[in-house]
This record gives sequence, structure tokens and C-alpha cells, in this order.
Amino acid sequence: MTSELFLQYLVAGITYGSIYTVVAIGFNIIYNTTGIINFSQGEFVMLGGMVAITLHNFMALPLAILLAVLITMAVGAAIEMLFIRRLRSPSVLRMIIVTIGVSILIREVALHLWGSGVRSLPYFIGNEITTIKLGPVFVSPQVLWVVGTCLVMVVLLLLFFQATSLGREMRACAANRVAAVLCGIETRNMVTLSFVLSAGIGALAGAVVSPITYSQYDNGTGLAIKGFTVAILGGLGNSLGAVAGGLLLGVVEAFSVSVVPLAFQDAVAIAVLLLILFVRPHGLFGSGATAAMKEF
Amino acid sequence: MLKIRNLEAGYGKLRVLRKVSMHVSAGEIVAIIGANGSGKTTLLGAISGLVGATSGEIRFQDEDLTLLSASRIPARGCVLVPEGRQVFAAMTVEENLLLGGHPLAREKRGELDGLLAHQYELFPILRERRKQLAGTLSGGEQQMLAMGRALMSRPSLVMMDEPSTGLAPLIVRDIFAIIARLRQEGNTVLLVEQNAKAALAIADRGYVLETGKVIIQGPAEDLLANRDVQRAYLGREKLEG
Amino acid sequence: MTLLAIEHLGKRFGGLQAVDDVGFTLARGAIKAVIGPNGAGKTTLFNLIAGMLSPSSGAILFQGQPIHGLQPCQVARRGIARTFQNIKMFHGMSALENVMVGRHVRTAVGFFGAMLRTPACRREERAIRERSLELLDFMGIADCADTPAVNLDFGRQRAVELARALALEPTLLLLDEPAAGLNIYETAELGRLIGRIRDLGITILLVEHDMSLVMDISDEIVVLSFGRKIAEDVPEVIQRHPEVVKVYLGE
Amino acid sequence: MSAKEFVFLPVMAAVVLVQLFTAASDSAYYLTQLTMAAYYSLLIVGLCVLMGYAGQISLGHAGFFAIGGYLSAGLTTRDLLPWAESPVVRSLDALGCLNHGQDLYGAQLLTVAPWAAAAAAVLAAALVALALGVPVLKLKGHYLAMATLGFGIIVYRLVLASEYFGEADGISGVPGFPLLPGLTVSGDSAGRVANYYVAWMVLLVAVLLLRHLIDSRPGRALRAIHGSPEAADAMGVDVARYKLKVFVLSAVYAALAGVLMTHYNGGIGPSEAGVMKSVRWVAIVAVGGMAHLWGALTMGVLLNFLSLRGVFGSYDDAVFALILIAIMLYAPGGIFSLLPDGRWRERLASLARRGKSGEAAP
Amino acid sequence: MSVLRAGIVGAAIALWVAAAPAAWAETIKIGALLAVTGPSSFLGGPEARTLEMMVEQINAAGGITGKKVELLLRDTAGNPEKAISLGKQLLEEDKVLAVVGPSSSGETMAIKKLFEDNATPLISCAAAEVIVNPLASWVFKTPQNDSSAAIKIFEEMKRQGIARIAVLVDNSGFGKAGREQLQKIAPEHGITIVAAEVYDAKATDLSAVVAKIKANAEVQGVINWSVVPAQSIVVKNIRQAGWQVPIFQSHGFGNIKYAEAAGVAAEGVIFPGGHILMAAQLPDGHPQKSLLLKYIADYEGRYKETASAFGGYAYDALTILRRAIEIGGTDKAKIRSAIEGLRDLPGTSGIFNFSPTDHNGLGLDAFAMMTVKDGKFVPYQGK
Repeated sequence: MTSELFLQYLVAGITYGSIYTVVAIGFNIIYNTTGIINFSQGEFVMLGGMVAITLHNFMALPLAILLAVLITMAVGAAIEMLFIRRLRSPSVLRMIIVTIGVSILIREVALHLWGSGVRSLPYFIGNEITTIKLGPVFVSPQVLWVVGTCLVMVVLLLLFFQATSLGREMRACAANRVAAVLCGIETRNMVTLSFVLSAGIGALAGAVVSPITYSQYDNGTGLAIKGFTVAILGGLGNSLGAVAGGLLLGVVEAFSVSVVPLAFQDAVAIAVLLLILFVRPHGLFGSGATAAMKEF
Repeated sequence: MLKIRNLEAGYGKLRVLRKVSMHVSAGEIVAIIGANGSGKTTLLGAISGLVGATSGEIRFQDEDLTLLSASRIPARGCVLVPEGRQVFAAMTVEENLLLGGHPLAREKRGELDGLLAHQYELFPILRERRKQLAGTLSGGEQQMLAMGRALMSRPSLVMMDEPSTGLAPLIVRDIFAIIARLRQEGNTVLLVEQNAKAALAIADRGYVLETGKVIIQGPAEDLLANRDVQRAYLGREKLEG
Repeated sequence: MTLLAIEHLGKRFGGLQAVDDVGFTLARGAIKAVIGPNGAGKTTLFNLIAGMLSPSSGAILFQGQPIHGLQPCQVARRGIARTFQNIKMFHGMSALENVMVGRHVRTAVGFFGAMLRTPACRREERAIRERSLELLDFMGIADCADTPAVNLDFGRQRAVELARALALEPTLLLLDEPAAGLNIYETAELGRLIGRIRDLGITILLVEHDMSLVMDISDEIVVLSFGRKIAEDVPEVIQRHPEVVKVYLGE
Repeated sequence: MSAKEFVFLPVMAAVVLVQLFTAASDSAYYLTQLTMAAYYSLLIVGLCVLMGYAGQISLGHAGFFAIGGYLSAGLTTRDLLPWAESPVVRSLDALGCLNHGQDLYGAQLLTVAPWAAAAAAVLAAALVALALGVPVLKLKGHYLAMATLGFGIIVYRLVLASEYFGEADGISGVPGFPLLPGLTVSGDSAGRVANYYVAWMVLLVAVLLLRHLIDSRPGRALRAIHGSPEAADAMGVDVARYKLKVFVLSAVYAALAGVLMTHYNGGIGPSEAGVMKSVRWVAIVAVGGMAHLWGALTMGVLLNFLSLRGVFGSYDDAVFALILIAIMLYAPGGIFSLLPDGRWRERLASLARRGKSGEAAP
Repeated sequence: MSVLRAGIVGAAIALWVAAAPAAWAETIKIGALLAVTGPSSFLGGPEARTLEMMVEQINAAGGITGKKVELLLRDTAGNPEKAISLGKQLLEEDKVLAVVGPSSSGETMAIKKLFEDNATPLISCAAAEVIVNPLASWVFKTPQNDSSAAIKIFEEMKRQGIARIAVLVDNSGFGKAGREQLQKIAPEHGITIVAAEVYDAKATDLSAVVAKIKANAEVQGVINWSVVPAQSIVVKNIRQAGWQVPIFQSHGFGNIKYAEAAGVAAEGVIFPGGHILMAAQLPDGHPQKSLLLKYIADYEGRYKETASAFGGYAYDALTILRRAIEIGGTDKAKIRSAIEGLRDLPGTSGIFNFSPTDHNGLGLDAFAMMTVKDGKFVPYQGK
């Protein structure tokens, strides 16, 4: 393999990885405060893209994206308050089933709302063929937007969770629900907040990746599965792990193109997931000890 | 300050507390003692809202706590240090303490730094460990952290559930010394303990629970001398029927 | 004759030595109790014997054979049955079916036999049912056989759990706080019941908080504190043992 | 016959009555979709035992259905003539495992005989379940759900990417499955009534076997694992082994359903392996009430029948999603828990007791 | 008059009005099995909408030979098993005269035997050649042959001196059929396929695989054969990689949405397209011109979306059926032989010339090479 091809694969891998990471972080936020894997996370990504595209017909791009994020956040809150909150004595099985049901429902509503056609936001900078030449490698500026958004998001989230009292309270809910209640924290609101937050993150991701991946009523599921794989790779609930896991999976996928027929690429990604689940269910980067400190 | 009348509570079909009545006045240390399974923890759970009361009332500063959800009770000034510490294991000591300040009204959040300093003074070991994850602390340190966390919101009533459980005797002595000091600082303490002697030694008054009922109550010294208390711990006379 | 021998048993959880060099023996046909304050290591000890944990050091010999490190189901197959402190009924099953599960290790029908309902399967099924009904009867709750077990009151659930354990035809019965949650009358009844079980020739080891029960029925008592054995003797001696009194009432 | 088996009589009567009614009203075409619904229900009752009685979720059961269906389809349609001289093919031929026939257009064809293909397909599914089950069943909750989902996706991807399995087109032209002389599992309208009875016979026998299983030693062990794994373990139930066995059993049911459905339809496509299918099967089991074999069967037949008739039109998936959510939120015990008191069950039970005493009511 | 009575009278009038079409002497039942939802919905959606529109138009114009057409549209969601179930329902229960669809080749193959057994005409909207070759007596298809598209592409490549190519296809039935034809026909045109990749229909980025084929220095041209949105991604990724290789697409590119999605990256892409894509540019008097303009105007006016070649497949299917029924009446066998006898029938995809051995009826001339210029499809004029 030439170094040029190697670098080009690497760039492709980083692109995929950043997209997956942003989805994985959405999973982590909800998992961290509730212990739920929200199988409808991918739908937030789809909604973010579709709503932004629709709004872009009427307003400037930044405003459309902002509004799309806010609308998706409202959807996230509604899902939590309409469905998750109403689960009496929720077993893991029932939570899985409900979030899967919600996911299908959102997708079907989207199908009948927007149709099955594919849409996309315009490239933020330049157009479909604009590329930046970094040494021997070609990169679309949108890739830089995705990677940048991913980085900024991770940093902001880390700051939010580490340095603000609200973030601390959300983490407290995750660490020990009873103790959080005893500290006077309204855990219900924290759960709603976590849905709002991850919906917002998903929507932003959906808008930023839309020029690259396009938006369509059913492209959330595929992203959700990749995002979940990444979340597991990095250790459920571990945002920095998700970054590492995302880049790893993205790069593996990109390089796998050179050995495995492309048609089997997804099977490779899922096989990686299974392997991790069997060997190190707490993830490649999480340690068993810290995982044990969490309640979930 | 705290007045409980005919409280009944339990889990599902299991009724643990049967018509419990008791009170705590400001500035007191009140001990609740009794064997395992006598309902002590359930009583504290009911006061702090974790366990639903089926009947009776819990009046705290003229407000009925049974009507409030658990997360609203700390803001009223009634805080529980739970059994088994329940610290936020994956968070640092300082974060744990700051979370304890959550019930403070928004305008008083500025006092957090002062309160933090106060806890560090009360529990110097916590200052040394402030950047460590709480889960890595020893049992005694975790107990102190849990107490410090509860005191962060300057509660008018601190409830402590079995602070000595699983701790070495030397550390237990330290813990009780601190509880005694809390009272000197004007705090009110409701203490649930298995270690009856240690608890009664620092308490003003005490209640003895057995199978969910208050069987004896009175000043701590009287209870210490009471032979029935000893009986409650080391075997009852045989029952006929 | 020694049925169960615990030798230098130790269990460490991270930095905590939950059970520390504990040793005692249990004679066939005896009732022995393990007591101690909260956090003394009783439950850990219990779980070590039942196979839910494997020891960090030391040995557990049952009928002369080491059983430490075995899975709970393997321990059960050796003839050790147990009950749980917070009763674990099988949800969705009747009281009778709960007890019938107890016959598991004494019966043999597999998937194919059961699905095809072979004559051997029918025979065995009938035997299981009869034996389980007998045990419910022995517990005095035959009338609840068809009631879903979780709908029974606490005392009866205890009885079902005991019947389930007895269905295994154990040589050794481990009781984890059998009196927890029972009122004084039920506790007294339980004491008599344990006596009758011993009369069936079953050896009993129990962990218990209720002193009246322990003092009443035990042949011998082991006292644990901070994971160590601090006393082992007959109830009368234990009751006056200064170390024990100190542990329970404080200094 | 026990109370639970007593239910079989009315069900069998209903099966016959439906056929007679369709014959009388000249609407035999209903039987086609009832036959397909019965085959899907075969998978569903197997999944019901896994989920409801043993408490293990599987979001990958369409994968086992596909393994059964695709292998059977591939082996019975892919021409072996180019390899006719290889020792493997020759020895298979000598064993009578091969069929010499002609395709739709009259060309010579050497394929594996349906019964041998079916056996191989079901065996393959069992082996896959065994190999997968060992690591997967150690997982719990979300991890188990995700791992089984992952398995389903892998199967989907493999059939979609393999030329042998026809990629996106799937496999068509699958021959009928000769059960007895004059009785073939196939979609020919001439054999419609016979096939209807075959499907329902298979389904009811399958349910009867499961019913027997549930009400006996191994079945109680399974339910005990669901009720309390620790207590089951302490009673001597080897939890890991039992979970594995029931996983394999349900995989075999799914594979068998796949085999029969494929021969009945004369083909199979990748949509049968899709994730949405797996989710749908879980949904139907949940609607039926998880630990409720008859509930799963009823809802399996009903919902599949309606879906196959296109009653939900373009809202097919949406309807299933709504049902899922509504059941989980408002009737976690399944749709039959909404019936007043479940008194119908008691009445049935008392009828059964009159039929024969001695065995317990449900 | 009381409100209630007004209501009753009103309802009676409404009923009478609604019952008016009962004046039709007889109805012709035509079934349709289309993937309105699911992964092939971008095919089935326009097809279904086209049929609904046409049936309305036909009935408004007095039906076929005076009989009303009743369309029984069933959504298969692209699942073969549903196509089988609903197909049997249409045949046995609804007793349709003929069926239009399915949208995908997999579904068509799954129900091929069914229609042979039931001796009912099936006019598929899927492109794969295997549907009509080997020949099945009751099965027809309207999309142009894949081999025609492949030949058109190869001929253009030869003109440009391209001999070594890379082939990218999606993993739908369309992509599969295309790959088979390309591999079969390439040697006949002296073209070597040096790299072939199959990507997932739901792929979101293909820059890695583009990098891979770009690294193959032999590649002089790329053919992408696909019917899914990802075909726009391929084009984008190739241009973003700074690779100016000639890009050829299949007739699956014949939906302006794909060109729009690829934006400027689609400029210069060459592909064989049906005349529907260049209706306005057709010379006046071209047999297809007027019907294409009318179809496009009707469809776009009614559904506010661009008419595509896909909807045209269904248009042609129903047009063929209509003509055959006009000739052969409502007898299935007569309809079949009427279709086989159709000559010079203009449709959206081309001019159909059926025969007992050709159940597609379209030739190479059904395609014209096209390209994208300024975001529009225009006839390709050569380099």
C-alpha cells in the first residue's frame, strides 16, 4: 500500500469515526443517567438532518440547524415524558422494546411526512467537489466540519459534566440513584434532561453529516447500530472511550476495504462488536474496576 | 422539630413499621436501637421519603413529610446519611461534597466554598483525599464523606443509619466523637445504631424498636441500665404458643 | 462424625478481608448457628459454602471432599440445599411447582424425554408431584399448592422455600436468616419446624440474627466479628461470653 | 390430558372449522395466508419459550429462520452437476441424498434432496445456535439484546452479500418438500387444503411438545431460571446449560419454520433475515404476554395473517411499533391481561378438571 | 326542516351520487404489487403514484372498452414473501385480470412461477434481464434490458478509448443484475474489468473504496451501476478525491434527484437514459414525445415531484395492458397473445416491439447516452 493510499484510508476512517462517535456519545449520555440504551438514538440523527433541510427552505443555514436541534430536543423530551416515564417497573427487556418501538414509530412518521426521497443540506463551505489538499491527501471541507464538531462537542460535554453543577448532578444520578435523591436531586428531571441533551447532540450530528451522508427517513438505524458498536468499544458511558472507539472502528472499516469485499464491511463491524461483547463487555478502554463502581 | 405519629410503612405486602410514634427536639441526639430486622432502617427511609408510609404522619417543622417526594425533603433541612454510606463512587470526594450542597437554596450557593472548608476542617482526611474517587476510600473515610456530604446543606436534622457498620472499633470511636461534636455545634441528630452502648453513650434519649414497634423509650442513661435492652439483643424469653 | 469442615477459610474483596481464617466443623445431625453483627462476614461465609463465591484461601470439605470453587448447582448436587435471606420464590410458578423444582437434582428427564412425554417421564413426573405435595403437607401448607408462590404471605413463602430445599433431599441444609421478617409467633413455629427437619436426619447450618431462635434451637454457635471467628460454643456459654457481649452491645 | 392440553381440542376444532367454512363459502384462498401465518407462528412459539419462560431476549431470531430457509433453498436449487464427479457429491448420491431433476426451463439439474437439505439446514441452525449461545448467553440485558441483534445483522449481511444465496434477489424456484407420497409442502393451489393441515399439524404438535416441556422437569428448571437465577442455581439447575439448550431449541424451531416456509413459498429473500423481522417476532411474543404460549400463538397467527393480507398497507411497520409501545406501557402482561380477570381461563380449567382429575389447573 | 332530516337527506344524496359509477357495466380488475415502502420505495413510490393517476385518467375517459378499471394496489415493502402472499391474494381472491409489478427483481423472480401456474399476465417493473430470459410465457417487463444499457456504455467507452475499467454496484437486485451483465458483455467489447466492488445500498460514505480503486493505476473509467441514493455519494467521493476519471452510470441514474444530490459532482457523468429524461429535446414528431410530455406534466402537476424513469416503468406496464385488453378483451390468454403481438407501441422507456420470444420489447434504441450539464439531464454530444 502506498503511503498516499494509507493516508487516504486514514482520512476516510477518521470521517466515519467522527460520525459514529457523535452518535455513540448520544447513547452514552442517556445510558449514564438512566441505564437505558436508547435504541431510537439514530432517529434523533435522522430528525436533525431532515428538520434542518426542511427549515433551510425558509431560513439561513445556521438558523435552520439551530432550530432543528431545538425541535429535536423537544422530541427527545416528549419521548421521555410520553413513553419512558410511563413505564411502570421497567425491566431492561421492556425498556429495549419500548425504545425500539419508538424508533420504528419515528421512522414511519418521517416516511409519511417527508417521503422516502433522499435530501441533504448544502455543503457548509464550497460544494460537492471542493477539496482541500493536505499533502498527498484530499479532504472535503465538510469532513473538517464533522471532525471539528465532534471534537468541540466532546470537549463541551466533558466540561459540562465535569465543571458545571448540573453536569455533576446528572453524573450523580448515574453513579447512585438513591444517594442522588438523598442529596435532593430530582432524578426524573435529570432523565428528561439526558434525553433532551442526547437528542440535541444527535440532531446537530445529523445536520453536520447531512451533506456527506445525505438524510433519509431510514438512515438513522444504520448509524445507531454503528454508534452502539462504538459505545461498547469505548466502554458504555465513557465519552473519551467513544472517541477512541469511533476512530478505531472507522479506521478499521476504512482499511478493511482493502482486504474484505465491501459487501461484507458491515458484517465485519458487527463481528467486532460481538467479539468485544464476548471478551471485554466493559469495552476496550473502560476498566472493569471503574465499570464496577457504577451502579449499572 | 420532628414528630411521628402512628406511622406504618413497609415494602409491598410486608409491613415493617407498626404504629410507631416518636419525636426529636431541636439540639438533641436521639438514638434508635434494636436488633436487625426491627425496622430501624425502614423508619429512616420513611422519614426521608425513600419508603412509602401507608398510614400515620411525619411532621417536620410543621410540614407533613409523607406528602413530599424524597428529592424535596433534603431542601426542608432533613438529611439522611444512609446505611452503607452510598457515596458516589465514580466521583471525586470534592464532587461528592458539592453534591451535598444541592439542597441549598439558589441564593445561598455562594456559601458552598465556606461549607466545603468547614467539612474539611471537621474531617481533615477528606481534604487530603479531595481529588480521589470516592470509591477508592476506605470504609471509615467513606463514612466521613457521607456525613460531610449530608452536612453540606446545613440541615436542621441529620439522620444517620448505622454509621458504625463494618468499621474497625478505633474508627467507630472517631465517628462517634464527631457525632458528639456535631451536637455541640448545635446540630440535631437522629441516630440509628446496632451498637447500642456506643449510641446511647452520646445520645440524650433513645427508642428501642422490636419487630417494628417501639417497645421502650426514655433518657439514654435509663436505657443503658435497662435489662430489657440487653434482652432485645441477646435473646428473649421463650414464647409460648 | 464430621459432615462439613471449614478450614482456614478466607475471602478478600479488594481491600476488605470479609472472611479471615475461619475454621470450624459441623457434625452430622447437628444444628449449628453462625451469628455476628452486621458486616461480620456471615453472609460471605454462607455464600462461600453454597458456591456463590469461591474462597481466596482455605478449604471447605463436605463428606471429606473439597467443594470450594464448585458452582452452586454442583454444590447442590452434592446434597447441600439452601434458603435465602430475602426469600427467592420462582415468579410465575405455583407453590407446588416451586417445590417441584427442588426435585431437580434427584430426577433425570431431559428435553427430549419431556417434550415427547415418554412413559419414564410420566412416571417421574408423578413421583415428583407426590413427593412435593408430601413436603407441602409436612410444612402444613398443602392447601396453597396451586397458589402462585409470590401471592402467598411472607410466612408461607418461607415454608415453601424450606419445602423446596427439602425436596432436594439434602444431607446439609443451609438456612440464611430464616426468621428475618417473621413475627414472634411465626419465629417460634419456625424453631419447632427446624427441629423436626433435624429429626429427619438433616444437618443444619444457619445464619441468624434472631437470638431467641438461635439460642433456642442451636447445638452450637459460631460468632464472627470483622470476618474472624471470636467464639464457638454451646448457646449458654455464648450468651455470657464477654467478647460476644462486647461485640453486640458495644464496649 | 391435563388442563393445559385440554385447550388443544377447541384449537384443533377451530382449525378444522375454518377449513370447512372456507370450503363451504368458496373462499379457500384464506388458507394460503393462514398456512404462512402458521409457519411464522412456529418460530414465534419457540421464541416465546426462550423469552417468556427462560427470560432470554433474542433480537436475532430471523437469522435462524433465514439459516434454515436459505440453506434448504440453496441446497435444493443450486446445481451440483459441475461437481457430479467429485467424491463428496458421488457419495451423497449413493446415500440417496440427491435429486436428479429439471429446472423451470427444462435443463438438467442435480440438487440435494429436500429432506436431506432440510436436515442439514436445521442441523446447521442448531450448531450455529450452540456456538453462538455459549458466549452470548453469558451476557445480560442490553448486551444480550445487542449481541443477538448483531448476530441477526451478520446473517442478513451474509445472505445479502453471498452469490450462493442470490444476494438481493434471494433464491426462487425452490421445489416442493415431499412429506408423504401425494403430500408435498408447496404453494400449489391444488395442495392448499392439505398444506393448511400440514402447517397447523406441525404448529400444534410443536406447541404440544413445548407445552410438555414447560410442564415437566426441564421446563420448570427454565421457568425457575427466569423467576430467580440464583435460587435455580442453588436448587442444582445448571443455569448456563439450560439457557443454551433452550436457545438451541428455539433456533431449531425457527430454522424448521424457515425450511417449511421456503418450500411452501418456493423461495426466500433477504427480507426474511432482516432486523425488522426479528423485532416483529419479539413484538408478537410481547403482545401475546411473554410467558404465554397460547397468547403468542394467537397473536402470531392473527397479526401475521393481517400483515400478510396487507391489511395495514403502508403502515405495516408503524402498526407493529404502535402495538409494541402500547403493550409495554399499558399491558405489560400481554394483550390477554386486559381481559377481565382471566376468568375464561379458570372456566376452561374447571372444564378440564371435570374431564380428568388429578392434575393441576393452570 | 330539522337539522336531523337535512342530514338524512344530505346523506341520501351523497349515497346516490357515490353509487352513480355503478353505471359501469363491468369492471376490469388490475392488480399492482409495488414496494411503496421499504428499501425499494424510491421505485415503488413513483410507480404506485403513476398507476393511481393513470387509472383515474382512464376511467375519466370512459375506461377501457367501456369498462371501468379497478386498481388493486398492494404494498409489498420489497419483501418477496409478501409479494407471494399478496400475489396469491390478487390472483385467487380478487381474481385480477393481470398484475403490474413488482418493483424489484427478487420479488419478480419469487412470484414468476406463481403467475405461470395461474396463467395470468405479470408485467414487471424490475429491470433484471433474468425476468424475461429464460422466457416465461406469462411474464413481461417494461424497463429496458440491462444488457442494452451495458452495450451503450461500452460502445461509448470504446469511442473514448477506455479499455480498463472499475465497476461499482450497489447490493440491490438492480446492482446485482447489472454486474452480471457487465461482466458477461465486457469481453465482447474488448473491455477489461480490473476492479469490481459491491457497496451497501444504505452506504453513507464511500471515500475509502474510491481511494482503493483510484490507487489502481490501470483504471481508465468507472462504471457505477446502482439505483439507490448512494450512487450520488460515489460520484461525490470520486470528485472529492481530486480524481477526474470519466464516470459512467447505469440507467438507474435516471432520476434528476440523484443528480441534484450529487450537485456539481454530477457534472459530466455519462449514462444511458430513457427518452423520458430528454422529452423536451426530442424532435417534434418523435413517437414518444407527446406522451412523455403529457405524462411528465400530469405527474409533476399532481404530485409536485419530478417524474422519473421509475414511474415510467409502471406507466408503460399499464399502457401495454390497456392496449392488450383493447385488442384481446378480458380473456387472459388473449391478453397475453395480444401483448406478444404489440408492435411499435410508444411508451416512456422506448418503443415496444413484443414477440413470443421477446417479453421486453425494447431495443438498444430505447436508450440515448445522456450527461449532466448545469444540473440538468441533456443528450450527450460526445467529447
